Amino acid sequence: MAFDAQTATAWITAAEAAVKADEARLTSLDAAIGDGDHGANMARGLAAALTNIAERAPSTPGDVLVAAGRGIVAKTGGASGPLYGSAFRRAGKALGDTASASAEEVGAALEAALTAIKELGGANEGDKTMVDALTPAVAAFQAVAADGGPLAAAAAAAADGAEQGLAATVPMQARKGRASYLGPRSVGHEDPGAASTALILRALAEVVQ
Amino acid sequence: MAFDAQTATAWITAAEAAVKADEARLTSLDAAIGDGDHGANMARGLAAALTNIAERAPSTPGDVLVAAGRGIVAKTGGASGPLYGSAFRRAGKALGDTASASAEEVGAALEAALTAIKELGGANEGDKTMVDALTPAVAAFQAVAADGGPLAAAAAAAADGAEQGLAATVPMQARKGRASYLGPRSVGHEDPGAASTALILRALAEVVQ
Amino acid sequence: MKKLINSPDSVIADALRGMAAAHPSLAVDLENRVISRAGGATQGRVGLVSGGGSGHEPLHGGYVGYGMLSAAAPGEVYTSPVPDQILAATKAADGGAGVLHIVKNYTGDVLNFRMAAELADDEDVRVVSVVTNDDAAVEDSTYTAGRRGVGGTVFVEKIAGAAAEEGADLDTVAGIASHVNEVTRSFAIALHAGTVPAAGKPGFDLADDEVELGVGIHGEPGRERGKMAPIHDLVGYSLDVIHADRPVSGDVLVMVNGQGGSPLIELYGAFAEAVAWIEGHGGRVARSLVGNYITSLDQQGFSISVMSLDDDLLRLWDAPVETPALRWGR
Amino acid sequence: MKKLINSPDSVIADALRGMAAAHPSLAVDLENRVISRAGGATQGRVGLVSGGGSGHEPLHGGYVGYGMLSAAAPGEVYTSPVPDQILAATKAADGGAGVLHIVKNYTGDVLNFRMAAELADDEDVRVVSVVTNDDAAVEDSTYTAGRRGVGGTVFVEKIAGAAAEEGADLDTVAGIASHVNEVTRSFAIALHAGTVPAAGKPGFDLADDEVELGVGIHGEPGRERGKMAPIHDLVGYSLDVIHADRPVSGDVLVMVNGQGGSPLIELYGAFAEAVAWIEGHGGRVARSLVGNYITSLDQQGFSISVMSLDDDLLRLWDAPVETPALRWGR
Ligand SMILES: Nc1ncnc2c1ncn2[C@@H]1O[C@H](COP(=O)(O)OP(=O)(O)O)[C@@H](O)[C@H]1O
Ligand SMILES: Nc1ncnc2c1ncn2[C@@H]1O[C@H](COP(=O)(O)OP(=O)(O)O)[C@@H](O)[C@H]1O
Ligand SMILES: [Mg+2]
Ligand SMILES: [Mg+2]
Ligand SMILES: [Mg+2]
Ligand SMILES: [Mg+2]
Repeated sequence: MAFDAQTATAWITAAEAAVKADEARLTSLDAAIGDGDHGANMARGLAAALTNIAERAPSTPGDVLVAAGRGIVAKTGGASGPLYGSAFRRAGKALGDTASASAEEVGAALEAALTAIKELGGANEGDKTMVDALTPAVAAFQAVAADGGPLAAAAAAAADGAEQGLAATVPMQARKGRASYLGPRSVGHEDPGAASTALILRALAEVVQ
Repeated sequence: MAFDAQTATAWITAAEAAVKADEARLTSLDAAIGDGDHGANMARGLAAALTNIAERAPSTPGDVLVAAGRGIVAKTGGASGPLYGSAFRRAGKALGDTASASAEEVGAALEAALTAIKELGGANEGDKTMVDALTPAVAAFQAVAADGGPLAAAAAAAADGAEQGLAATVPMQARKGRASYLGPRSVGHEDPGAASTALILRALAEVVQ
Repeated sequence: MKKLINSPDSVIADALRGMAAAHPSLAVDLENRVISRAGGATQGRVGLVSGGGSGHEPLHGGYVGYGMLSAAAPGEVYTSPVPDQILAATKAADGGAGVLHIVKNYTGDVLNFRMAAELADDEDVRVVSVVTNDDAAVEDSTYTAGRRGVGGTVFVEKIAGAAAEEGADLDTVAGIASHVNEVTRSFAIALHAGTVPAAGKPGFDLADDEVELGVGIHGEPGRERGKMAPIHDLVGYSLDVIHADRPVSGDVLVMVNGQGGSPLIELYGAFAEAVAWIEGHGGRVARSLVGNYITSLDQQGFSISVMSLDDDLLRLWDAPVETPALRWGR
Repeated sequence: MKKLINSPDSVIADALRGMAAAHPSLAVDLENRVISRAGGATQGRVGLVSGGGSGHEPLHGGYVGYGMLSAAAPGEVYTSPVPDQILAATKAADGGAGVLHIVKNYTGDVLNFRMAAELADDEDVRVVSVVTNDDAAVEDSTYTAGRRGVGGTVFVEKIAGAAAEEGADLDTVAGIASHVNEVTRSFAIALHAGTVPAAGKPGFDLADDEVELGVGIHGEPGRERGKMAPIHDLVGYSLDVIHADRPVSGDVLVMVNGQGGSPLIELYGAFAEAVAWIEGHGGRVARSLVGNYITSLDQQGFSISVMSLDDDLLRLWDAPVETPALRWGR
């Protein structure tokens, strides 16, 4: 399966649905170590992404992701708005104007997303953020793609990687975002941003399956 | 037993102890149909009565009750402060400067107290106030005293009368005081002021027993 | 019960110490429990005294200052002050032109203020009393102690205070105070009762889907229990009661008041509904207050007070006021 | 959850309608969610913009007006505003002398304000940002996102606003804002968490004898849980933390702030304890605020902010201010 504008749109649509379905869980993760708005933020942000895509009707997968990112930045607020917004925008830009991206190109786009988040937020692996889900996801995706594996297999590996990364955030002490204010009390909980990253990558895997 | 300054002082002392012991009950009666302060008010007021008696060291029972009344007015606040304060003051004045009052004289003093409360507060029997406890108490006291009964018997009858009067307030709808704001919702509860009146008269019965 | 207090017994004394330290414009007599203006009574001006149980802050102490009260007598929590205390406030307020007592209609307040007025008379201070009773939730009949004085008291204190500051004589100031009370109606709904420190638990219990309709300011139950509803409906219910009692029309002053435990963001939302309701009924909200002005400890809920405005009342409302809780024009 | 709202989705929109109706001195752009001065930006003066999640009322919209903010951008509840919105506020604040962004130190606020500043730069509006981070509860290290901006933000807005009104240029105003932030420390304790409307339940649960020590302003848990204690001890604990971080001495400005659900009578009691503590440590409370100035919805608890005063800061603090929530001198 190719990653074209339609697939990219289907991805954002599926991600929005997944986040909406799990909004309460994301919120309660955030209530435990943050301020309890991550579910609402992501639901609002991805809905805005869809609206923006619908309004612009982009014809390339890159433009779909740029439109999604702009929608997210414009409506989400909070830490996740700029971070996810920039991530999608940079991923879209990385795809250039190709009408249909290969697995390797999608892998490069995901890597660009990760770089955007790290640059903007200054977080590294181990800081208990979305970076901890996205880093292993990107690595797993690229490993499959580098071996010539198909998009579906790469995306499935990425989703698994993100979920493992999410699980790995539980014992971490947060060093970025609101959870860092809790110091040692942040230990023992999943990071909400890592949880939404896992949902978004699982949505990709399901869409390209 | 005669009603002299020492007995009068013992009465106020016993009343204070009784109210203090039952402060929480008076408060919760008041919370149900009023504002939840009657226990604290009565405890503060009777403590002030005792202080005032101790300071003035009155030598007649009349002066003891006047001192109690002044102490109550000066420190209680709320509806019960002026009402009980005037009641004790008028009862004391009614005793004149006798050193030792007879049962009939004490009965007249209690009637003066009732009159003071009715004049000041404008309540009648059936309005669900302390008047509903004091009215049958005074009647019972005077009936025994008129028959030449001793102070102890009269006071015991008064205490019984007050307790019956208290019980009779349960089905009443309040027409005076805060409880009247509740309209029909005031039905089904004892009136807190009637409850404190019953305590005070029971204290008298025990002291002169 | 968790409260920011040392002990239930020390609440008033501690709060008065705090008020004294926070507001150099106030003189706080900790022994007599009287809050008055630091500069003393204004000679030749009518003095205004109010008071009542504590727990309604900023009422009344927070309204002592230029253009409003001369002195306040705070009682125990939800308990009217005592006569000697009110007398001391009256003397602190006396500038030789007599003193107005602004008394909320509760048996305890009325009786204690009446006793204080008699004591003042003994000391040759002329006192006139105005009893506020603006609560539309209570039937004003021989079957009740009459209507309660609630939010309208804030309007009475502000407007009568402005008249006194202008130099009106005692009877005139009292007349204006009565008039304000007459053209004001209030209604309140609670979501969760406040807790009297000495009692240690809320005045009443409500289920998650219940509200208490027509409550007063003392954590007492209301006339009936209702179902929780959107603020649009709760405000509509309140204004329907007010309107049925005294039609809301023309230019009005509206206060949407918090009971102490409801956040400002909710009060603004309630005010938006009130404005929509009033405009929908042909009235106009010419002036307003939104915030915690007459509270019931930490009770959650709101009250609405509506006063009909005329040119005189508007001028007196707009006149400068400088108190801890209400301040404009200087 | 019971709240005076129509629905969790409409809270901000409803509150903004209410603010617009309540305060003729404000211009409220309901679509862009920008609160600015009705008279527009003052030409030739530096504009001040702040913003952040809603739920902290009166912060920030209640501080828009003469001598304080030029415009505010309220986000969703506890969620920073978005770049376009901040840009709109920035344009509303621009009087040609540049705009100061006052940003509380949270990742979301910092990132969204940064993006807005870039957008403003594209439109040739000069923006300088000051990030407030006065919360002594949080370690300022590479192991955290840094300290949170809390109560000190109110001081920054007031004092920088006075400097701007005096005609100071953008760098000077920014310098003063940074200085205020540097000489201010805050600490907060909660008794009961507030409830985010969309979440429907309190941010954390506490037993009847527990308090949350070192909380922020978003219903987030604090650094540790402690035992409930008299207010004397809770205030002492708070001031010990502040003092250990930055010694409390000389003349200070003190704010005892309520978190939204604690009544004023308790805040005055807390303030009395703060004054006693500070005087016992040789300091002097020269100026103060006691009340709900930066809240966390209906959360119960308090915060204390202490700022070192010098002559300049005192003059700027005393300068006239005319906003819905802070007003004196005019
Ligand atoms: N500096 C950062 N870098 C990367 N991710 C971050 C950073 N700060 C926060 N996050 C992520 O954002 C998530 C919280 O997002 P959200 O709750 O929507 O915003 P906010 O913290 O402003 O309320 C965290 O769980 C974390 O994964
Ligand atoms: N007008 C009245 N006449 C007689 N008794 C009254 C009157 N009003 C109130 N009371 C009595 O006072 C009691 C309440 O006293 P208390 O709670 O101390 O004062 P408050 O009502 O001011 O809080 C009532 O239970 C009732 O018995
Ligand atoms: Mg969050
Ligand atoms: Mg009572
Ligand atoms: Mg009372
Ligand atoms: Mg947030």
